[in-house]
Amino acid sequence: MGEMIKMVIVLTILSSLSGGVLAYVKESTQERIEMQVLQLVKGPAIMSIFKDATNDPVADRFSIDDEGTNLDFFVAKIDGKQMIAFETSGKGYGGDVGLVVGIDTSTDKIFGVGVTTHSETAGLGSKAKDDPKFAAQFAGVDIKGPIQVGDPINALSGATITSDAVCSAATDAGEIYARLKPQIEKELQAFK
Amino acid sequence: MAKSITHEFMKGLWEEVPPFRLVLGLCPTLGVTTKMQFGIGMGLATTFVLVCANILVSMLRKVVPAKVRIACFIIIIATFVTLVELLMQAFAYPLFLQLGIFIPLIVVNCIVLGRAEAFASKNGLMLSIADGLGIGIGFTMSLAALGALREILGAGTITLWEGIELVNLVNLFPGFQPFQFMVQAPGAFICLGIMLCFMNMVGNR
Amino acid sequence: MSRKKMFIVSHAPFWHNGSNIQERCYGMIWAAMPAVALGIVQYGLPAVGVVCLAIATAILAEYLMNRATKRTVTIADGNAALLGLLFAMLIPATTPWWVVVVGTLLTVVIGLHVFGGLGANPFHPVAVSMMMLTVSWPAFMDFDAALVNYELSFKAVFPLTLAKNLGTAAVADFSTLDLLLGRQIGGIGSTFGLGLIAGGIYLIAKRYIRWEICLSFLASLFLTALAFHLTDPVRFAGPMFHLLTGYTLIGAFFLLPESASSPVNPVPMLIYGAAAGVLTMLIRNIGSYHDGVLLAVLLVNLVNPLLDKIRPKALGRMA
Amino acid sequence: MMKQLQSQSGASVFQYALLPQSPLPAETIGGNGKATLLIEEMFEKRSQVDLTEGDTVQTGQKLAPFKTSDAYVISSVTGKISAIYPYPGDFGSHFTAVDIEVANDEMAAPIEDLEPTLEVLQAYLAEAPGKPPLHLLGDPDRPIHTIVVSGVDTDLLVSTNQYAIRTEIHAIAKGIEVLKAAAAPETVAIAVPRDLIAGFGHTGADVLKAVSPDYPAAHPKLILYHAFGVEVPADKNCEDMGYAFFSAESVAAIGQAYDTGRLPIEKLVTLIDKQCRVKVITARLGTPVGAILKTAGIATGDRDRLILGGPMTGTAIYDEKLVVRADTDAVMVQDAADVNLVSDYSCINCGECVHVCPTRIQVNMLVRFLEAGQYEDGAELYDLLSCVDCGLCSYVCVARIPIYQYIRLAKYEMARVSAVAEASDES
Repeated sequence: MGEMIKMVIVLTILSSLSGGVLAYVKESTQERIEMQVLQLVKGPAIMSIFKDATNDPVADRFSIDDEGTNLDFFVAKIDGKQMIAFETSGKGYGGDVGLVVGIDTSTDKIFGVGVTTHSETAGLGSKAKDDPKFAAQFAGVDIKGPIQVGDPINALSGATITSDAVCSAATDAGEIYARLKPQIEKELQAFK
Repeated sequence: MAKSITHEFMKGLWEEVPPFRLVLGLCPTLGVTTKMQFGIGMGLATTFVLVCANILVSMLRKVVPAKVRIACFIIIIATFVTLVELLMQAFAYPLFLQLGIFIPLIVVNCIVLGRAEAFASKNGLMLSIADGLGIGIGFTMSLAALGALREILGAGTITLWEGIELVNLVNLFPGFQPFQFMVQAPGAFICLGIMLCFMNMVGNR
Repeated sequence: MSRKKMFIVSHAPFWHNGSNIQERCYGMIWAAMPAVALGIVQYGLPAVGVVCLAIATAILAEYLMNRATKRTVTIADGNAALLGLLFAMLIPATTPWWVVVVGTLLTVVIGLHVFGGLGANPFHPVAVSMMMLTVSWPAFMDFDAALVNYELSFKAVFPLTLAKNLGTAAVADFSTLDLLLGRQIGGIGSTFGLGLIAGGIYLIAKRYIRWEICLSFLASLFLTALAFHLTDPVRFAGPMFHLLTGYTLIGAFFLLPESASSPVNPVPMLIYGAAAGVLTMLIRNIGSYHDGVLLAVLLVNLVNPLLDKIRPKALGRMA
Repeated sequence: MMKQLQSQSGASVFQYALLPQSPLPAETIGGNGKATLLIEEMFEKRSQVDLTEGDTVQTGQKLAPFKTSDAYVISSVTGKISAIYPYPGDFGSHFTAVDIEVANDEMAAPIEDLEPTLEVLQAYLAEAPGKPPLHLLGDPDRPIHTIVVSGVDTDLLVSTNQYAIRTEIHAIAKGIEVLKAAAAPETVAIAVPRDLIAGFGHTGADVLKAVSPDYPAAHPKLILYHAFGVEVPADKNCEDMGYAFFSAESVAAIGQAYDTGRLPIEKLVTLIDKQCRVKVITARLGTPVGAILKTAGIATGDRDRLILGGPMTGTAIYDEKLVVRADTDAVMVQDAADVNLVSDYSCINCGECVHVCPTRIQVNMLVRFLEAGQYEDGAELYDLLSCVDCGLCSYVCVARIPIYQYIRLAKYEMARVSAVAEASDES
């Protein structure tokens, strides 16, 4: 009986210590982690889309509540025009493929896209991120139109599934953009 | 046999180097070694967990009842792994992105649990630290070596840390075409096989 | 009393039908000759260079591995030369020398010797190395890019790429006769349909390969291609086209029936060939690679040990 | 010659050669100078045996010298014993050899009247030419219901039984009569080559079975399977199923003994020369092989192969002094140029052995186990014990692996191990 109690006590103490330590660390690193994610994941993709921005798109951002999820929108100014960018994802070969889609709000056309996170095969699917030619195909495509492999996007050779994932992420972005356009325009006034 | 701290530390570097001699911990060994830097990162994370877990297990070895010792070890290890994961996200986020699922998987790495069960739960604090450190560094070196081999063959570079390239064959020889097969999953098996073969050849002398 | 005579004492049986590995390997090399000859005629000296380099490297690699593993040196049995030749037959004539060398080394060392040498290889060594090269240096394995500088008397586009990207209409001008006569681009020895079929018939007649595997492979490939073609005649090319393009014929007669990696009983042989045929067509028509023969060969090689479990009941084996 | 045999049958499967319809009478050969008789008993020390050097023996005399054992041999010559010594046989068997200097004047040993009973048969005819398996009869634990007189030879080119069934049909009929009287089997069957099936109505056998000319259809298990429709389980023998196989020659020898009242001492031997020409001769048991070859005019040289038995299953011997025994059906000489050697290749999985195997064994898999010494697994998983020892797998092996030798070694080892295990169980 005594051993039983000892087991319970030891396990309880260990578990609660473990929980406490983790909760503290989680709490204290949360903010830093969010910053890291912004800077290191979305940041490069956003900066690659808005190379010529006159402001700092990562800093100038707002968020809109879309059916329960919080979406971050990044605002860039290029040649006096306002652009926005936000992240969507599509189902790839090795998991979700994250995609930042930059949209020119004046023309409703895609300004550029950039892959953020992915776990695609190195050398095949990973080209979606590494090969600028693939991303460049999206520039100028109408955000409303269906964005599919074959037309107007040519698939990466040997990585059909990844190409599909990127296209479906872009299509999703189009739907979200259409749905939230009034709210986006309202928020954009603040950055004029 | 009197156990010396130096001996416990040194054995992990050659005699019992985990992936090649004990053939343990193969999942991360095969999974993350596409670049040397990932191998080093993974090795350091594992070393951290290994040393911390060894310290705690060794300290608590008299307190923990035998029947629930595995459960206790797992709690201890899992705590440190989650800690490493959070810290990595906060301070080495790009590495965390690359290592991905393999960081949480350190929990089930048989090296960590194996050292806790086989060594730390039976030995004193200093010996356990030495053991954890030795095995951890051996593991890191093995992963780094495998990563370097795969990277130099498969990508033509050797990356010590993000942005620090030791060798870049593509720059040295403009016509160099890396053997990309080696950075893919089957290449990992072949490289590991070749390294095991050489380890055995050298070891059997 | 004269000196005692010295007799040779050995075990039964005292007769042997005279077959040996050397004869088999050289037989296969001879069978490959017509196809290689056409490749050399079409692509000239570079093709000769590739073939010679591959064979030489293969023999050297075999010698070094024999020495390294402390075994009898077996370069004379022709197996290494055969592997080098088969490898050279699959690659374009313009392949850079170092790709040929690396590919041949992979064939002999990784494909064959790390598994224990002749007879112990679970996969066809050439298929293994070809897939490694395709993954690593797709640019050199792309026939369109590799053969762009050749002035050929026929359409210099790899038929399977055309069929995959543009559908049936684009390959309409490849007539069956053209394909049979090797009027298509491809590997040095993989395009000459008639030559490969002649070689295959020779091999079957000499019993070096088994007709069950070749025929079931070709038949199932034909039927699968036909089924695809009937479902969508615009997108999927016809069965005769698939039968005579890419690595189909060289796969049927030289890669699939390789003895160590293929089954030995009739029923498993039929399943083995048929599975390879279906897989090839699935990869060609809906997969991402243009030609699926090599992958199909590797996949069925993998299933071979399981197929070998299907066997007749031995005499006297009770339930 | 091998190629010729092959081209005759088309594929790599052999057919047994048939003798011409009226074969030449067998020449009698041998008996000059010396004979060696072998007794199936281990010779450990001199005091064991009643015989000594210098004793005289007579033709037809029964030598049963052991105090502890019934093992015996029938002397085939008259003369003086010159040596008695231990003699190791193949597969770990032991014999006692008795050398006899042959005297010039032959004397036949007197013999009591032979009654057609099992005891008399076993006491006098167990070592008769053809070696009748008389020990199988009369075992209450393993009753024999059918005696099969086999007029076919199990190995290629060997024609001994075929010759016996053609020329000694009356002796065979008498032998069958004796066996029926002594052992009272339910049935006596006679198996003959399919081409010779006409003309065997008067042998006294109840059943006549035709045997296919395809090698190795004459193996007892295969005769049972194809002609009788009985499948013998792999770990059992024909006698376990109630069938005893007697060679035609041995039945003829029994018949001859009862007809003439003398114990038979002459053995039919098929001589196969370097060109694979076949001749059936008779020779006294115990005649050295060298003497037979000399008389028949077959020359031997260094690096030739001298084989007791046929080309597929025989045993190569090292000395011309080895003698003809009751079960030596053939003596074959192979020229040095025709000697094949094995190679050190491993199996290339070509499947030839599997295609040629008459019992459908997966030889390609089996040989992997046997090479590794895993005999038990080989028997359990890949039917080692189904093998009928025909040697065809080795004959067709492209990698020239000594498969048949592996199989024989495996069977021998398994039998030895299980015998040791049984002995230790009993003690």
